[in-house]
Amino acid sequence: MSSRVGLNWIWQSAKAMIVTGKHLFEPRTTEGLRPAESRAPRYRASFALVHNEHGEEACIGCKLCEKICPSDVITVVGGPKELSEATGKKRGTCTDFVLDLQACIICELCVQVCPVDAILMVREQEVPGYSREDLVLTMDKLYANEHDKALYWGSGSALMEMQNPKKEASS
Amino acid sequence: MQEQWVSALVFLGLAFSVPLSMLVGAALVRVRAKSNLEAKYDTYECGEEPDGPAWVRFHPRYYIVALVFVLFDVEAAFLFPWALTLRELGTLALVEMFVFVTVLLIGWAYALRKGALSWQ
Amino acid sequence: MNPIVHALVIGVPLLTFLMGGAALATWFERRFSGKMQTRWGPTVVGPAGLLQPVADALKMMQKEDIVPRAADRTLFNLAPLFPPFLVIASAAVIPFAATIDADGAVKATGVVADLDIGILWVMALAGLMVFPIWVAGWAANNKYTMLSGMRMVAQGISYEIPMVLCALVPVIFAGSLSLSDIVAYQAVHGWNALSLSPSAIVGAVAALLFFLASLAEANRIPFDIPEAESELIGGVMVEYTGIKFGIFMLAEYLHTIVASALTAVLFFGGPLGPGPAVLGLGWMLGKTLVLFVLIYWIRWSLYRFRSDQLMDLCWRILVPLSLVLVMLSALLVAGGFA
Amino acid sequence: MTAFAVIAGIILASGLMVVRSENLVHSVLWLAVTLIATAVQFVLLNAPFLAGMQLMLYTGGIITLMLFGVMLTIRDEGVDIPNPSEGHLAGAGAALAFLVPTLYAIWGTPDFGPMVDPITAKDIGSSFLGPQLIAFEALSVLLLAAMIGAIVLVRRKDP
Amino acid sequence: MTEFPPRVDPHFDIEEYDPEADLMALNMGPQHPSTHGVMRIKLFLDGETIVKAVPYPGYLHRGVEKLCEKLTYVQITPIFDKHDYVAPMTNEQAINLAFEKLLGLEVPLRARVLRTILAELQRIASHLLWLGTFTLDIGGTIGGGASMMMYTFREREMILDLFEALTGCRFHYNTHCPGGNRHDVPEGWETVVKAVLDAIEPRFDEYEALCDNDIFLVRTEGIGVLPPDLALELGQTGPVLRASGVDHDLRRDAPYHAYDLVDVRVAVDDGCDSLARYKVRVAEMRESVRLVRLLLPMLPQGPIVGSKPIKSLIQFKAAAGQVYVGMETPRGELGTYLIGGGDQRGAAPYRCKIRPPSLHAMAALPYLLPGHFLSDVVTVLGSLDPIMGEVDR
Amino acid sequence: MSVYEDLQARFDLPEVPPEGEPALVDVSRHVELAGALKDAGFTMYVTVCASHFPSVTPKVKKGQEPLPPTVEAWEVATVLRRPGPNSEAFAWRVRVERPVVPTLYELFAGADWQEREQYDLVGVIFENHPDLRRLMMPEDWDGHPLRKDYAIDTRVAPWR
Amino acid sequence: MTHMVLTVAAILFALGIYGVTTRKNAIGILVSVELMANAVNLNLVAFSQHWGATGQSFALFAIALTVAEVVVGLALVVLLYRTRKNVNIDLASDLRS
Repeated sequence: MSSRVGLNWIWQSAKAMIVTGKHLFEPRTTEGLRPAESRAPRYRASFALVHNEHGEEACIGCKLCEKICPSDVITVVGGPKELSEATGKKRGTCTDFVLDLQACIICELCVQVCPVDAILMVREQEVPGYSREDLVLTMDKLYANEHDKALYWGSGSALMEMQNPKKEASS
Repeated sequence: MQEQWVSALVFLGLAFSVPLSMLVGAALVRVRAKSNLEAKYDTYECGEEPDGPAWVRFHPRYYIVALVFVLFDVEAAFLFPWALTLRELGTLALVEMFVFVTVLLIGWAYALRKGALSWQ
Repeated sequence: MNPIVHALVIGVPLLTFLMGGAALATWFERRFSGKMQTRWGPTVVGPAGLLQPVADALKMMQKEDIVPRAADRTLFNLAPLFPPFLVIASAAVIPFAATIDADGAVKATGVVADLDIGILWVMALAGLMVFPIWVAGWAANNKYTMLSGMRMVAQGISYEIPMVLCALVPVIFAGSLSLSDIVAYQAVHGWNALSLSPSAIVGAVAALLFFLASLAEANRIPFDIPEAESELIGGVMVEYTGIKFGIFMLAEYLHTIVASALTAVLFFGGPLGPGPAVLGLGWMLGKTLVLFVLIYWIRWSLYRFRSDQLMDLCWRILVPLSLVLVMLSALLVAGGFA
Repeated sequence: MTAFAVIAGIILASGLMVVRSENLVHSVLWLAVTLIATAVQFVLLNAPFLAGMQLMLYTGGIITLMLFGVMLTIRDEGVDIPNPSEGHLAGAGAALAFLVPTLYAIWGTPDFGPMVDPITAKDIGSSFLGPQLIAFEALSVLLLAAMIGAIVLVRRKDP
Repeated sequence: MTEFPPRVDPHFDIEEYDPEADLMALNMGPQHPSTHGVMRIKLFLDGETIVKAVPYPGYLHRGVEKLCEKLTYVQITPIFDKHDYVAPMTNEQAINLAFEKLLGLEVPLRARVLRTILAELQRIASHLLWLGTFTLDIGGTIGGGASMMMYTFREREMILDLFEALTGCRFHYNTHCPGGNRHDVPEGWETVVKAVLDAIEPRFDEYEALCDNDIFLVRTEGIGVLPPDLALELGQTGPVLRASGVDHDLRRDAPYHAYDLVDVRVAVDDGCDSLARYKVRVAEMRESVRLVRLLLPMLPQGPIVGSKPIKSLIQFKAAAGQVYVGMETPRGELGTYLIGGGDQRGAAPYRCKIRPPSLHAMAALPYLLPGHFLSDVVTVLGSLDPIMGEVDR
Repeated sequence: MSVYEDLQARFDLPEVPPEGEPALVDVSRHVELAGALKDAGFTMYVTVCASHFPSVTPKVKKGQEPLPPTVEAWEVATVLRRPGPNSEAFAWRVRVERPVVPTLYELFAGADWQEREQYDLVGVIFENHPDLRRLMMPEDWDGHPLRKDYAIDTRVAPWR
Repeated sequence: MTHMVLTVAAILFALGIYGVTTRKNAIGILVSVELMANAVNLNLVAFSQHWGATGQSFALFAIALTVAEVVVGLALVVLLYRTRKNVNIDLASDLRS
């Protein structure tokens, strides 16, 4: 425990100072709010609800996402079954969909379980808001995100495909 | 020679005006709190209520450091006029000061040997 | 010249230099450490963030003034007045320029008050520095500030000894306490720490120790035990808000500038250098800047000592070593080598 | 003369605060003010070297010691560190009993003439390295004894 | 073997201390810059020497164990990211290992190798952050420590970028699931990993140059000496245990993932002090770089999930029994004592006790601190590397 | 599992541990078993896990006699580990109907905090523990949160 | 001029006497003694104006002596505190019994 300090450190410090001095001539690291383009392709931050290939709102109000959400941030209100014009089949609808980003832990489970690929993640960082309401994604905001922001490719079925590849891909 | 001291005194005044003007300026422009929470005037102790007084009795080692300092301060004080007369008095001054310093170094060695300076 | 006019003519530019230098030092340190750490530092306010110190000062002025309930109100408010005052005052005897007399002798000028006890003036004021800081720590009645204040005094007084003793080396060489005489001596015999004379070896070691002790007096890393924000959260400044906190910070930056200037004068010839005497001011500022950059380079490269190791270093090594240096330089003078 | 009067006023006022202050730390700090003012007085009396010594040794050293002494004997009594005093009448009497004859003696003797040449640090050096050599060397022994004695007294027994 | 000081009694009564001393009770934390989160240590100081230290954790207690009893196996993984917020990847792996053992799931080889690579990368990232904050504690936020922290964070960023490329997130990965991994390796990821490793490896020399001076040595050498027997009794694991001279590493001694495919060289140092912990961690970073280099070519083709991909909340259900599974995270053995819910509770565990290595490291503080100086608190605390999110859960 | 065989006779453990479950040991042999394990090289104190099994009334299936409600019980599982190459963990549990279990503090200093935590969260009292205070919860907290009868369903979302 | 200085010194000394008699705290007494020593120094410097360097070198000695006095005095106070947990000087006087 008795540690006597000598003057060695003066000379040894020169070594440390050379290291720091060398960094004077190294490029600076720039970090900040990176645009979506420079993010990794899989980068996920916020959410969007999408329309399906027929131009209908894809969500069928099945509430799977609401059930699987570990922090209970999704609230889905299912609507009456309607006849789809494009396919001519009956399908569920969703009248309200609220996703509260304040407690969201971006776990992607809602995307994973969605049977109709209705909810996707957005590749753009969520910017801080000025009020708590800014972070509550209502249905309107979620559908707006579909057009306004870059979407992550990983839909529910794409993730399933990745995790359980078809036989010819795995061989 | 007094002239230099007058200059020094004027400069002292100038030097003192710096922090004073900063304090006064800040007193003029700073915000005043609308609400005065009791907790704002609490003593900071990492967010806990202070437990026991801050003005406790300290360890004697601080005092020992201070007194060894005073010893060496006296020595340095006598070294100053000695340094000036060195060229005139020559070897005599050298010998006299060596004796003086040696006696005080005995005290230093004693303090060191007793571990008074090692803080442990 | 009328001494009052003289004091104003030299003192006001000196004060401007010190204050501007301190403001610039904060900017410089942040940019410099930023570059060193591969980040940017302030960039937003003004070109390259140059106006950042102004913004900081304005921000600190506006901050609410909070005095803890348990504090000793009078002393708590008075303590911030003194650190910058003492530091600036100690710059009064430092010569910043040089002229050549009719008979060819170099004479240091640009000094507010060329006192014939110049060194003593600096050392005495440096010795008083610990009190306002101790009082600040005591008056806040907070355990962290109290510990920091005690550390401050213990460290400040301990490192004063090697500092005074090392400052004695040029005094012994020059045979005078006046800083301008020391400069004049160096003009004839070469710089104390950098010349071909045998005394330069002693001078160089003394310069190193003096520089270390000044670092300790100015609470710079690796000696910034009193501030030690990793355990004491900023030391005596914990309870201070707004401009009072700013004044303590200002005093620290001023202290580094004055310490560099003093080292430059005592050991590196101050305003001396090749070229005409008119360049003296430039030389002085250049040397100060080099030492100043060195202080910050050291600061952003090293870790800090522990309080007991600091004391150990001072009392076991620096004090006896500087005493040996004093005696060696006395021998050199008595033997006619210097 | 004005400067002298101002400084003398500061010395005496702060001296009074030293003996009247309720708080021990304040008392010590008032003593520091007295000592610094005395240093300025020394400058006025053409003794700049001694002024420096007064600041460095007296103020720097003794006030540190005093403050540490306070911190070493402090008791947990809340904010104030008490510095009680009593018997003011007796104290004032004793002080006056000294002051009156002294002042009588001072003003009874003729003033010294104008001062001799200003005394530099060099003169002081030659003085104590020359005529007062014995005192000078004896001082080192005294300091040594004081320090060793103090260390022996203060050091806490090893647990 | 060196002589160790006698063991401190953490329940020692301060009234019995030297009656001449006047002790100062100092609260260090909860709002203190160097307590690595929110924690309080009550210190009894004699001057600056610590006489007794009483840590009070719990400021970050979020009741995760209770939460685990409500959530199902599928939902628990993302929750576990937040315990050890410096190394979320290994946290997910630890809980999934326990689930797999309880549920009897097979993990395909590709997922196992990928998990190993991720664990080692996470170890580098975590130790880099530790090195930065440790030197920050010693060197100060306005000193050499800050420089070191910037450098280590720069390198850590590279690894986080790798994770981002793989999982899409820098922190809440949720890339593991019971039975495998959710994200497969993207195109060209292996080459990027190699490039990052090549960039990081020479930096270790720089760190050592910054730390190889007497100031660092005297601040760490002989500080916080934890003898091996005490370390074992306290349940220290990971670098803290190995720095106490115990040659124990679950990666080698009880292999999981794909560690049986490689030969793990365990870094051990019998210095038992803060310096030894520093040395062990730096050696582990180098070893991790080597392991990742070895493992990258071994990544086989094949599925990454053994069971079916997650499609519903109650995917895994009706598991009974009690298991304990430990895994070597950067901080040590992160164990999970899991009691399956059986039929009654469906797909949720009945009781999930997490054994955080940081809590055990923290428990060593009352033994390590007494006798040291106030400044050493941050050194000892930093060298133990506790993560408060994990301590308090 | 050679250690298991050694201890099997001494502590009447089952022939093989039941599938996926640590062996159940009588509470009176708890400290003794820990000591024997420590002597056998299991020197690392890994963890202790207390759990609460409240009294439940089994569901009555059709045509069966209603079963009596189970007795409220506490289980304390302890895990020790032998460090070094081929490290193995040994876990056992004790089941008590009154939440009182002897402490292992004398054998393993690490039991100090771990048992405090279990006391805090589950409410099992460790006898002879030198300093049985709450560890995680505030000192004036009511109840033991990890007991099964402690409500969890409260939806706490103050930000909404 | 010298008269004035001597007067100031005398008053300072009287203040010191007042402090020594009234103070009860041992450190308070020491502080008052310092006032008296300071008055003496002032006197010595005033005399040196007339009699040359001897006065000032004596003042220097006096400062050094005061240092020694304070060092030992405070050490005694600390010791007093240690034995009696109090620095009140009245309590010390019953040491005689």
